Amino acid sequence: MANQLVSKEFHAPVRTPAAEAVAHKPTDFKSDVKPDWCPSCGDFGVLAGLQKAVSTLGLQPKDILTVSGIGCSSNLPGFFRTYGVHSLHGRSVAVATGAKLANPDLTVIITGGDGDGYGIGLGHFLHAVRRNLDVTYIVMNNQIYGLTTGQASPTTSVAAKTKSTPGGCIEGPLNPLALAIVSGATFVARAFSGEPNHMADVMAQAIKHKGFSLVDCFSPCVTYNKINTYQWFKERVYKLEDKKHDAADFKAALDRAFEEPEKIPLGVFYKREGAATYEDQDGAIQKFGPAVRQKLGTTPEERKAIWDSFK
Amino acid sequence: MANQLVSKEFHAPVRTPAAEAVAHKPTDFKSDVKPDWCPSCGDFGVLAGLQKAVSTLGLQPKDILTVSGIGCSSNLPGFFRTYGVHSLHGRSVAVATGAKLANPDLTVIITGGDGDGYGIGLGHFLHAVRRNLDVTYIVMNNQIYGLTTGQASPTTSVAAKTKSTPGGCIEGPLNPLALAIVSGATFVARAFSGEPNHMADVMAQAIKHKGFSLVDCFSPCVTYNKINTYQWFKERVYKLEDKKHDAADFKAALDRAFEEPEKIPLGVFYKREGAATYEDQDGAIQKFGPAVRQKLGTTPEERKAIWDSFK
Amino acid sequence: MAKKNTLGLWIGGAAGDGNASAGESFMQICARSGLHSYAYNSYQSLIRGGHVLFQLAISEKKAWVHPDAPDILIALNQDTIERVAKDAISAILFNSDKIKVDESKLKKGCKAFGLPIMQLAPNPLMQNTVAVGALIQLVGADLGLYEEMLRERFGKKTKEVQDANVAAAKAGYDYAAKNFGDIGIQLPKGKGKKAVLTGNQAFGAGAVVAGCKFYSAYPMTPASGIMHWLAPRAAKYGMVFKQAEDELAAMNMAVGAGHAGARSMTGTSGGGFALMTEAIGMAGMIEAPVVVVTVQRGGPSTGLPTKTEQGDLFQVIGASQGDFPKAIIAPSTVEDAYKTVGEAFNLAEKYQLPVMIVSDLTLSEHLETVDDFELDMPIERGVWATPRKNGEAGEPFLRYMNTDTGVSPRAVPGQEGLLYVAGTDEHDEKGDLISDVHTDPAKRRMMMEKRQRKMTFLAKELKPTKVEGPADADLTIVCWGSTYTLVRHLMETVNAAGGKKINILNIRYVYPFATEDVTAALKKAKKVLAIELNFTGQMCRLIRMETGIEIKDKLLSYDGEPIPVEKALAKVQEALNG
Amino acid sequence: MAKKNTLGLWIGGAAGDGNASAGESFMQICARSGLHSYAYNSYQSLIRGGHVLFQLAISEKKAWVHPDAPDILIALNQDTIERVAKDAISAILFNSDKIKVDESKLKKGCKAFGLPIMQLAPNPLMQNTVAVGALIQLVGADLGLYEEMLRERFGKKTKEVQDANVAAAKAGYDYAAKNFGDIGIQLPKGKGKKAVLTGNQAFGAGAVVAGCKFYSAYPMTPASGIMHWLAPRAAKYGMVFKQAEDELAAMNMAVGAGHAGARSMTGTSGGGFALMTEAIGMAGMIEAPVVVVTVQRGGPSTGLPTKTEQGDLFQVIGASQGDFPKAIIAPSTVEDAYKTVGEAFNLAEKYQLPVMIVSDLTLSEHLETVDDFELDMPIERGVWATPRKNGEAGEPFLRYMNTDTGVSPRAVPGQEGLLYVAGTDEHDEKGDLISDVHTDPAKRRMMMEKRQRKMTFLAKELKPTKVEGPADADLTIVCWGSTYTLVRHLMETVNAAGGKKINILNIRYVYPFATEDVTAALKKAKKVLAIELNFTGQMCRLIRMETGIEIKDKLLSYDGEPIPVEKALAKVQEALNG
Ligand SMILES: Cc1ncc(C[n+]2csc(CCOP(=O)(O)OP(=O)(O)O)c2C)c(N)n1
Ligand SMILES: Cc1ncc(C[n+]2csc(CCOP(=O)(O)OP(=O)(O)O)c2C)c(N)n1
Ligand code: SF4
Ligand code: SF4
Ligand SMILES: [Mg+2]
Ligand SMILES: [Mg+2]
Repeated sequence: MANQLVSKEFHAPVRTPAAEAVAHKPTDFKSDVKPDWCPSCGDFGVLAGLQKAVSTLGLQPKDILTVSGIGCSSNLPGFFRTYGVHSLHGRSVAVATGAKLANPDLTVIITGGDGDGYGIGLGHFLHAVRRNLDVTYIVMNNQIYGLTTGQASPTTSVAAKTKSTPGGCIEGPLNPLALAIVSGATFVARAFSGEPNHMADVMAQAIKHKGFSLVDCFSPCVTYNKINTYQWFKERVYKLEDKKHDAADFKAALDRAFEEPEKIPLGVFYKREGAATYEDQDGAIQKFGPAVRQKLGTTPEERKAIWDSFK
Repeated sequence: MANQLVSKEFHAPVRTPAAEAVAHKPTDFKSDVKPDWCPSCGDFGVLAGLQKAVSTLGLQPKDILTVSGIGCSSNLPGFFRTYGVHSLHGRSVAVATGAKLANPDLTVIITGGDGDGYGIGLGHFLHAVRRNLDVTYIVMNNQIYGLTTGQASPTTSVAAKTKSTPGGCIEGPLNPLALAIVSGATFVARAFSGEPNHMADVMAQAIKHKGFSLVDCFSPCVTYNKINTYQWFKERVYKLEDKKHDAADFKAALDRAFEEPEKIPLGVFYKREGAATYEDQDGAIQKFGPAVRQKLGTTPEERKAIWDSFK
Repeated sequence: MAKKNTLGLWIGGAAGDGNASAGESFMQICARSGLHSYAYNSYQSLIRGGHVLFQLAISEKKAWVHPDAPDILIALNQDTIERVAKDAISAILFNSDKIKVDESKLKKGCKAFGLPIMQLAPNPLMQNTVAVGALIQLVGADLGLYEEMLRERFGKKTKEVQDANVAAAKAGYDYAAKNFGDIGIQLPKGKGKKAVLTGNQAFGAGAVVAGCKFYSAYPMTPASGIMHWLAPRAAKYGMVFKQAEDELAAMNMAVGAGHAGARSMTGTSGGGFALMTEAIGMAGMIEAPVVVVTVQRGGPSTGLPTKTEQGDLFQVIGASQGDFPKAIIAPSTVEDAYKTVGEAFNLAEKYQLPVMIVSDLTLSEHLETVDDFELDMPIERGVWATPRKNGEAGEPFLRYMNTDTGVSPRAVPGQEGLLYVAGTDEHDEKGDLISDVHTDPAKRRMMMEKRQRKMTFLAKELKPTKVEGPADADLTIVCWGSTYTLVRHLMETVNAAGGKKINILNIRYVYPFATEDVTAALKKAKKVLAIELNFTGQMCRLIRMETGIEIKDKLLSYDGEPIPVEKALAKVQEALNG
Repeated sequence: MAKKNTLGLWIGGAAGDGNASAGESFMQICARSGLHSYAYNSYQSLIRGGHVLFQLAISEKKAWVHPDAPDILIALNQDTIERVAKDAISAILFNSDKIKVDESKLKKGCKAFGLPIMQLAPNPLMQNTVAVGALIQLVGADLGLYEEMLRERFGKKTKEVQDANVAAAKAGYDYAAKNFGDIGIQLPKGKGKKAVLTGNQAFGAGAVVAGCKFYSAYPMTPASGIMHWLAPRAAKYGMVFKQAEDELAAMNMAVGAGHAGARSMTGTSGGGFALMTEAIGMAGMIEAPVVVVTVQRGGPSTGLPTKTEQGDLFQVIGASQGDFPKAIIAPSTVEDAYKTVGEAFNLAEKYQLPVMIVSDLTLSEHLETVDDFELDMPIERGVWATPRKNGEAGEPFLRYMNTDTGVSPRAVPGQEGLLYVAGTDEHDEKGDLISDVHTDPAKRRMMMEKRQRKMTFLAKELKPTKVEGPADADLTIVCWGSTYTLVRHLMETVNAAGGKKINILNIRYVYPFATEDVTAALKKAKKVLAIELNFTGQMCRLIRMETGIEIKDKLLSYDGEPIPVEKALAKVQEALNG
């Protein structure tokens, strides 16, 4: 306990100004817990991409809060050397929203799975999108429920056999990119664990973007999804950058979102700059800055004014 | 209790075949409870539209199950002479799904508000859409929380002042039509209480449609929404039928969904025929018909087979 | 004969008629002239129509209940006459342009005072103002204060509108003076001005003063009042107010904000609380401070959204799976509501756990005058880890360090050198999951014991649960929540009468339970009667679980209404004499 | 010396090594030769790696627990050797190609039997098959049955694959016969074949036989086993199986299906159950029959997803706001699990209410042999309203008619002449809301009383709660859920020893509680010891609430593991002699 001093006083967190930022290598964002994913799980690639992205952006581990739900993919914060919350299945976005509004100085990254974010968490996801909160949502979309050993997820393709659809899936998959775009997302992208450098680059753009950013990552589950394998994706993916896609074009973005499954675009589908974020419009934050840095307690005058208002 | 006989035996419900159907006037679908909505509330129009629609389609009250959540709009089943469930806030779609899968012979109509369906119930709504369950969802969208006396809803427009946004709403509204379309809905339409005949017609088409149908109804809250009034809509609405809109065209449908708020199209935005419904693909229903009509109990042989499978 | 110096007033009409606001204005006037009052508004789950009845008691000494029957009834519609004219004692005020009163159906001595609104005001919508003017005359209240109030209320309107209203009030006053006889009531003048507020407003104001910086909620009767009071005021006090998309989000946001270091709170009612329970368990597990207010209403399920009940006790006790540390407090009065928020935040932060405040519709929505009291509250945030320059750290930071008290020094995201992951899976002192380690029963036990140990220390710092009233009373009445004010009224009434005496055991701490105090009090009691608003006697069941003592004599009410004083008095007499 | 005729077997490896399936095969062989067995598989919340330990007891008489220590350990990786080799009594079987055993660290007399897998099988993945072959030889089991089983298991594969596996088993057998000495164990031959299944499979099979036609669920350990068993079988029995988007949907769908007239069920664990609570209240209010299975795991919050606990008792009791009729049953054994589903459906339909079945990870996931019993279950659906031609109806249909039993004849959508709306707001007998009627306390009371009255009649038809074992025992052990099997084992062990005797009070009915039976049993007990798997002694608390009796002596365990027999025995001896 030598280094662990106790204090009666709260030392409010302060974001390190860019000028004082210390450079961190991607490996500086490795925690001392060894990832327990199955060998070759796509989530390794996502973790590596994220570590590279935050390193490239020159972020400090202490200024990042990574919030996940529950699932194989949601174990990520444990392996990522930043502050983290490994919250409840489907609730990462809501927890992250509270944390971001309490301390908008944090770089908030939400990570999780397709079941977590597009299944049980679908409502929170889309409501966060329309708020344009300045957070980045990274979904490890393996089109399956991994941790619960292989049931259909909301992105499982039609006819796929899983533990819960032994006769083949009879529900259409959701299109998360299109959902985000039509709900007013200001940054919507897709990456693939099989393209690690591209993934890191897209993630860096997403984190840098001011406003809600979604990076849907194809992150193959090698154990339970025998359809959407690395090979399957490799045969289909291409990069939007190579196709002169205009990410400012709302309609073009939607069109691209509906290209799959024959051809699967990777990269930034849609991006809108300059939209005000939720935090930028909240009265309390604008007047007083981050809640977490305010002094608590009221003055006698304030208390009297409140009480008098009832008289 | 003269007319209320008790039976130890269950007389399973049977849908009246079209040939034996008795004609019902719209007024036959009036229950003996007087609607308690505020005078001029848009929901009166929706109720009238619905009564006319089911009358036109020659449906029998007993073959209809109307399921709502909680809200002013969700009081509708009490005034609509059919079977009804006035369920929980945000859960109408899930309750209706269970009922429909237990008895696919029922015409299932889901009714409720924008808060109920697009706020707390957003996830269930979109998951039902992708299932293409053969139900009709009628949303009385008044862009406000009526029953709880006027807070912002997910369709409240930016800058609108409500009890929960006294400084003006800072969240973007959701676009329910676009959400339904990109999630694979096979019938997506909009109506307006100020256009009662058109509304009844659209509802009839929706109910007739085999698959998930959404009718988003502008149903002004005269008490708490002073922006989106009858007058406001009257100045903006036009009918898609008048514009040669091709409801089979996915992209055109999305374009129309994004026309508002300057111009607000009414009518059928999108329609796709021939898609298999969820019920049509469920193994149990296909083999044995409606669960509710099956005889319960297993044969000794069946029981033995089950038990032997563990040996 | 001396005039009566208290007033029971009912104002009846339909939703939308504005009777509550007329009643509140009158209540405010009386409060400004130093009188006490207590009001309960009975309304329904609908926006227009129905029957709304505002029930107000005014007196010089503290009023604890609304009146069973009114001295004066103001009827804003015919329906009110049909329903409750028979209950009025002294007079009925009504718009004689549209309402008929059959005097033969009134109580003996009750007078029907018609107000010809069309003659007295330019607009029939001003009928309330005219009626309040007349009322002021009848009971000898201060018309000047009403004028002041009307000018405040219509402050944003034109001078003409203000003048018209003031004139209408005056017209009512004058008409009464000229046409209505004396009814034997004269309200006294009290001292100073008194605050008038609801329990929900007290929760809101308490949150501001307690340093709450984040309030997330989803509208739900009867908790929305907290939101409605805070929404327009939050920014002024640096509080982020966030309407969430549902209660799942409201609660999870509050946990996120609490985890990040802001004092955070959410509020709801039973149906919404059900949706919050999973995240309450999360707060227990990741040791995030958070305060949840749940306001009970008539159940089960959607039930009676605008009616009162105390039926959610076990829902709150049983919130979320597994054993985890938490606190549950049930305040009883408006002042208590205010203070409970401060206490809740201190417990939440010092012990790093969720604190639930259980209110009920009556407490949350009734209006009450409150004498001035010390508004300041101590803010105790517990122990913090000291930030350290990253390089310095010779060993990992143990966010969940196993300490003597179970409380581990806290850290929040953004602090230097205290990186950790807060996980809902079982974890070790550092925060690393142990759910994927083979089997580490020893570590698991240590972490469970560490968390639960906090309860021992928390329990020690709670205020004692004491019997109120004469120690040697013949009957001890057990109650909780808003029912306390009824029992307080009963005690004052019965004990003032001189005969047998009663005292009160009000249960404020639901969890941890004050087992020793309650056991001692119940053992000492000569007779015990429990009064609560639910079917199964939930508090009695809890008491039996915690003390083994069964309370047999109960007044249980579950019809959605507060218990009438008469009915409660009869039961008390029966218990005293039985 | 006579050979030992029981076997304790452990198979250890990493997730993905297939030790559970090797263990299950061996268990199956023994069951087919008429022996009893009980197995518990200890695993973690991860997909590959970690340490999985399958723990199996085999004997001629009914086995109630898995063994504290193994006669034989099969180690599939080095890690298993490091962790548990020291616990093995007679022998360790391991792949000598890759695993090293330091014999000096073994128990005295324990032999290390290395299997050179590369020599014995064409593929190292067949190590499990070789090991089971060797095991069969060591304990004198029937290799022919294993061959039969392998051919079944690889039934869909080519003949070559089948042959290769059979050959590998034989090679292991022969190698053991030639190289390993006798270890003094000879399994007997029992009679007939026995069924081997988990509690979850029993819930699934029970649901099929009970006429369940709708199962909706969202995956969650340790309840997913029900889904996994039903998903591929449901259609065959006319059951709609629906994976929902979350537990809110799963529960609300089940209520919708129950309302529509299908027997419907859902299953989950604590975190998911939290999300279901609101709709459980709905079922209570609209009087829709529905069955909910909740399988407890290590809590709080996400907790220990793959570990066992009994910590959700109050979560289930407190599910949803307000007072409403419901039933809660906690089965204890696999056979009980099967039968409980049938009982639950009958109660749900006869009394039109939600019935919750509380299981725990151990009960739901452990494998047990079950002797044949009567599989048929009576199906009782309660009273129905008789459909009537629309015109005939002289008066409205009273779906919620106030009857002597509180049970109102039921109707479902689609029936002729019985139109009604089922509402979660309080309603009258017809179903019309009374939440927007001014104040109708009388009607409200009637409806509350009508619903709650059902509980009186339901309680009367529950089976008596009886003490099991000698009536004059020196110690009564109170338990619930899967802990019963441990206690049963303790009773058989202790009572067989001749000295002091114990008996069992297993609490199966949580709600309504068997207050009279339990009170009588506890009053009659000489000494009482409670054993349960949670921190706060939840069942003891419930018992105190319901009977006033405090159980002081408790063995509470909350480390995620079933209580070892040794530890429990020690506590029992202490209680007996203390
Ligand atoms: C409320 C709740 N329901 C269910 C679960 C069980 N559960 C854990 S992870 C998971 C799904 C994981 O799928 P996904 O989010 O796609 O993550 P993956 O494992 O595929 O990375 C589920 C259903 C839970 N923990 N909580
Ligand atoms: C779980 C839950 N949360 C909150 C409420 C309170 N509530 C009742 S109606 C309503 C909103 C209604 O809005 P909407 O669905 O748009 O219907 P409207 O009244 O506008 O027709 C809310 C929040 C509730 N009944 N249940
Ligand atoms: S189960 Fe799938 S998602 Fe989970 S760790 Fe293994 S490969 Fe990755
Ligand atoms: S409040 Fe609005 S939505 Fe509700 S009944 Fe009145 S007008 Fe209609
Ligand atoms: Mg997944
Ligand atoms: Mg609305």
